Amino acid sequence: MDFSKQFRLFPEEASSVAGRVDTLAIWLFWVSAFFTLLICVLIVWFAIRYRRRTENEIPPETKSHEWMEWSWSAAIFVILMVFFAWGAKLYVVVKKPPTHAMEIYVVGKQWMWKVQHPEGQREIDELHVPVGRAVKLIMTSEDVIHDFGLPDFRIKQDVLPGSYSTEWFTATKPGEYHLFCQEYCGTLHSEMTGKVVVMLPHDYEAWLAGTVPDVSMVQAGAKLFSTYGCAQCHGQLAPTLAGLYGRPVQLDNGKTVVADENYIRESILNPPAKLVANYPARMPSFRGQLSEEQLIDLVAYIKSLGAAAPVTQPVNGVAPDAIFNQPPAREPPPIVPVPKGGRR
Amino acid sequence: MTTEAQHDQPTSRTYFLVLVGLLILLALTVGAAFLKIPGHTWGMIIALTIAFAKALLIALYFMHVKFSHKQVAAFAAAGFVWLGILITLTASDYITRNHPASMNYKGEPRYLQSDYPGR
Amino acid sequence: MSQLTALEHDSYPAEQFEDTQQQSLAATLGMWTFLATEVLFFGVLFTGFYMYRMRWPDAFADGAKDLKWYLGGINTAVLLGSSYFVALAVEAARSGDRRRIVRNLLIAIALGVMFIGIKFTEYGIEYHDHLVPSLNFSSVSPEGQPRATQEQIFMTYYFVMTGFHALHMIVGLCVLAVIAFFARRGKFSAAYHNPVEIAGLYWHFVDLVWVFVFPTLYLLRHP
Amino acid sequence: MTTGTVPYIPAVEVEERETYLNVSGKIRSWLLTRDHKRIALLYLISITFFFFIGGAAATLMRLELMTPARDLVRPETYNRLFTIHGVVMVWFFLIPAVPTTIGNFVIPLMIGARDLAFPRLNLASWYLFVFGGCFTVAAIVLGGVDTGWTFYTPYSSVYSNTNVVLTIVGIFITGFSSIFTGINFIVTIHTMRAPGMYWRRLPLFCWSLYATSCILVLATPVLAMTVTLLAIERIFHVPIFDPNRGGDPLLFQHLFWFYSHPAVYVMIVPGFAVVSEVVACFSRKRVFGYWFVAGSSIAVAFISFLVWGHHLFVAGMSMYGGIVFSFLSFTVAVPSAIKVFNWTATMYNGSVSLKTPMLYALGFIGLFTMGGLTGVFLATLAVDVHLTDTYFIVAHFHYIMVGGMVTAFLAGIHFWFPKATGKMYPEWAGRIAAGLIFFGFNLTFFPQFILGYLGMPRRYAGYPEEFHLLNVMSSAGASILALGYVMPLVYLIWSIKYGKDAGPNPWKAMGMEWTVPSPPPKENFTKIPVVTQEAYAYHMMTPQGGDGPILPPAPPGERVEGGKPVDVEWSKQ
Repeated sequence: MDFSKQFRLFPEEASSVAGRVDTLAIWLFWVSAFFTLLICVLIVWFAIRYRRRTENEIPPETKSHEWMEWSWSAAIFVILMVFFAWGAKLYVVVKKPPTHAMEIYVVGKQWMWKVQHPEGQREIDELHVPVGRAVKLIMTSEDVIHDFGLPDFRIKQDVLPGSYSTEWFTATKPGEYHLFCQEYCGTLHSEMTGKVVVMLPHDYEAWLAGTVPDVSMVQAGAKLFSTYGCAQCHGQLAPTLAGLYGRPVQLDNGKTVVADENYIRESILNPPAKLVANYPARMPSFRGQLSEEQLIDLVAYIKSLGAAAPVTQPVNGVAPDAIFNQPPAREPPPIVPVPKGGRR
Repeated sequence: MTTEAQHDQPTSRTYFLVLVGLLILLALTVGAAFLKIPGHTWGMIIALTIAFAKALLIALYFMHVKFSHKQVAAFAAAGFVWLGILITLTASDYITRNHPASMNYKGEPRYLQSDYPGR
Repeated sequence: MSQLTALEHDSYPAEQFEDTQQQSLAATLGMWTFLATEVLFFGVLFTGFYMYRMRWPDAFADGAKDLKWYLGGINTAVLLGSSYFVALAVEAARSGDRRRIVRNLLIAIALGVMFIGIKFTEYGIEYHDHLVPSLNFSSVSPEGQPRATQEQIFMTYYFVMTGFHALHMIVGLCVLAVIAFFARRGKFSAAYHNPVEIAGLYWHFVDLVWVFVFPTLYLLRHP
Repeated sequence: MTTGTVPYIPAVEVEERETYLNVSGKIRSWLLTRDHKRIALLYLISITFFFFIGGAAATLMRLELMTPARDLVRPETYNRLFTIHGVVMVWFFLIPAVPTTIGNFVIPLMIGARDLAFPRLNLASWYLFVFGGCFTVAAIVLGGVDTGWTFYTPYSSVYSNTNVVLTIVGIFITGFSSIFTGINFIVTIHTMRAPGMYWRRLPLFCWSLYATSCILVLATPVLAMTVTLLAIERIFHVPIFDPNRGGDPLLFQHLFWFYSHPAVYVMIVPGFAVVSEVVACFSRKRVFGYWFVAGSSIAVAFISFLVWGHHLFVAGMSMYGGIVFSFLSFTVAVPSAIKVFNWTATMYNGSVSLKTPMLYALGFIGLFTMGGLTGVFLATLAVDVHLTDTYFIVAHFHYIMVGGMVTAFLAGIHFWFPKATGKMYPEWAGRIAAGLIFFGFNLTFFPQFILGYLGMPRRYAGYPEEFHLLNVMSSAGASILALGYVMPLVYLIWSIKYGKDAGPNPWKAMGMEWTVPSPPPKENFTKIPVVTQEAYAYHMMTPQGGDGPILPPAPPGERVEGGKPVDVEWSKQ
């Protein structure tokens, strides 16, 4: 038994938010400790000071005071609100990924984690990331609810079947950290663990180079795109997908949606009756034909077909043709896109 | 229940008027369903408002809430108030959820199209 | 139930109560508390239904169009009518008019049975239209219109909501029948008619639930 | 001596007197009884049985967790163990514990009634409880169930191949038992109070049980329907929560926690009830801030319905929803704090006697304070993201459930044991058991706070090496705790036969249940008493009091208030 490890009170602070969460938790601890001790000391003190001395002792009557009740209620409320505001503010930071984060896809299934890097590296129950770079995980599940929990980074997020959930972190210390599935998912739930390996940037580059990548996600997606004959329609009979990602899309029923990962996924699995205004509904559903991993390849490919220009105006006033009548993207772009965003 | 309450008891005539009122409301709600009302929210609001009106008539007259002690009214209302809590707070999540029925860039709920395998 | 009522009558007020007023107030409050639980029992279905409706508005609107709104409408009228007659029966009980209790209750029961009959006819039509999830739900309607996958959720809610409502109806019919039987035997009087009122409350409540079920399922026809 | 209505009966005569216990000894008369006191004992026997089933599962789990490896039981067995532990402890012990045993026994006595409003319904509740319990036990015997007590979809509705439906049927039936108990208590407290027992004179025990009943009545149907939907999806394969066909697994979580969070307060508010009585009695003081303690029970019950979303902070719920629910969750801490402060203030300037029930009650205050304050950690959004689904959660809710509720339950059992049986238990044994439980409990669960902050996930059959030491401590504590729980079982049963006679009021407590002989007669009160004073008038006790406090007899003009005669019916409402 390694006793130095056994007597820790805090896990490693290995991400940019870990220290901030710990600070908040330590403040909570001291306030809690103060009140616990206050109550315990009062109880012990009263029990001794006012102990029953004779069996027939009748203590004097005490009146209760409303001002006391109201004032301690108010004091408690104020203290609580400080922590509410602090916690909520930090929660927004923990929840909202920065826009420049590099994106890694995660698929959970009973009972393993499948990780896919944009460059094509696939990992099982392991996640290699560079230190100091914001990483956004786009996660889904093939079966039941899982949870991608990283205690050393102070984050966790349930991974739901049927939709993508996201989680982000910036690792600050090279090393190996626990990855736990933290939502009960069946028989081998307790073995659905892994590790996150945080590496110095050059080590990470070496790791990327050293592992034999399959084709990149974009390439794999492009291959699927042609295998399933998507290009036969998209571009002429169906809207082109170039520049689709991140854009608002005008639908036939007058509604507008933004094409994000979840929208693209839904459009593949549940091709809408009238996806885009002025196009007929002819696309079949691909539910059951594509695995979650193939889906994320396709999503990555469609995302690679040109990043969205910043939207300054709603599309409602713009003719769909102006947005979509572009040459069909029959060929995948030849180069693997460099992950967006810089180092921190 | 008490003797004084007995004096206010509704007569057969009151009951009949209530029934007529209920049937008129029924006709109204069916009629409203066939109007072309823009947006699904308004149709829902109209239908549910009429339903509440009907429920109120039934509770107040047929179920004698109007003629009973106010405690009975409180008991009758409690269930609906709590159902209101359940629906409101659950909807607070569904309306603002990031995925999959999420918001568009203007903060309006996004309506996903359903899956029509036949087309 | 029958034995309980008889016993209640024989020792009225029951031994734990001081007087009849106390017993009657307790019974009324008890029934209303139970009805509050019933509101939430059905409320779960309404909550789920409206959340999913926000999510799949078009599939749910199509679902509403696939139902026969006129059958639902007729059933609403039938049920409101039966509620009216139960109200009359309660009024008769207050004045101790035994024959009027029985007559009104029998009309109410007849209307209730009619409701169940129409409801099951409707189930038959839905089976015929291939609308029953996991049994014969088809993605194409008999008229050749495509149906969304999510319409199955609508139909599931339809069957669960109307099914639980029908279950409550059947229980209510049994209760009314027992009350009518005892009324005929002369168990109730102007001084003792609490069971009639309690049974009436239950029946009106079943009506009240339907008042919400009907527009929710049948009338929200626009996405 | 008391209200002028109940004759004083010296202890010597107790043997010959007819009590609710010896009125008939036949099994049949017990199984068909409508006496709330007998039904309370039937419940007590049943929940004790379930407590030891749940405890056995916990013991096996703690044994498995002695070592990091998964060596004692296989993971699938471990999953069944924690599910059984959760299901049995939550629905078959914690929720019914205080209301159906102590509540059933003392509420009619406290408010001066002959019985609950619906005695037959009360017996039916017990039968439903046992019937539901049979289904759950059958589910365990036929191979168990492995979904966790929370039954999250789609695991429970599509993937698990264990006895989910059978367990759900058991919970559904038991749910109706809870609802009926709740209806019974609400109506009883509204309509059965003795003349003069106005709301402002109602013992705090009844206030808390009233709040509990409101939760039971308004939350339990939601659970019943939610698990029914789950069973329908599982049996008929229709889509309701299944994400593959457009369903949303989070809908289940919303509905489930709309019930289950208030259910947590069903477990703890009756604990408040017991502690208010015990602290007042053993401090010989009126409870400090009566209206605030009473009102905070109601407030807790109400707010408990607004906070369920804090179980979904990382589940994929909307971020805005998370912030709303976090705010609401913080507000529930205020009424809880009011209670703790008021109990402590009650002891001030009192005459404090550390008898066994008081030891438990004081232990409750400390442990509940810790459980509540760690709850504040979990309401704080960013910290919750780190702590949820770890052992921190496990420790937190065991501080509330076990440190709080079970301790309060034992306080109540020891407090009213002399009333129910007419016998005293050995005080030394009670104190040793209380000490063992307090020590064993803290040793078991305090290390789990640290484990949780270190990141050890809950529901894990094995764990990394670095968590070993703290887990060993926890398991060691659990064995002490187990010993502590077996002790009362032994000496209380022993005392029923060999204990000293208690007399009607061994603690010199106020409250109408202490004015009747112990054990009480079948009809509780030969004549319904008239209440003339507040619930905790300890300062009005006579100093030389022979066998108990003296309640002044009712003056004939008592029913006249402010010059106007008070209508008896309205005063009851």
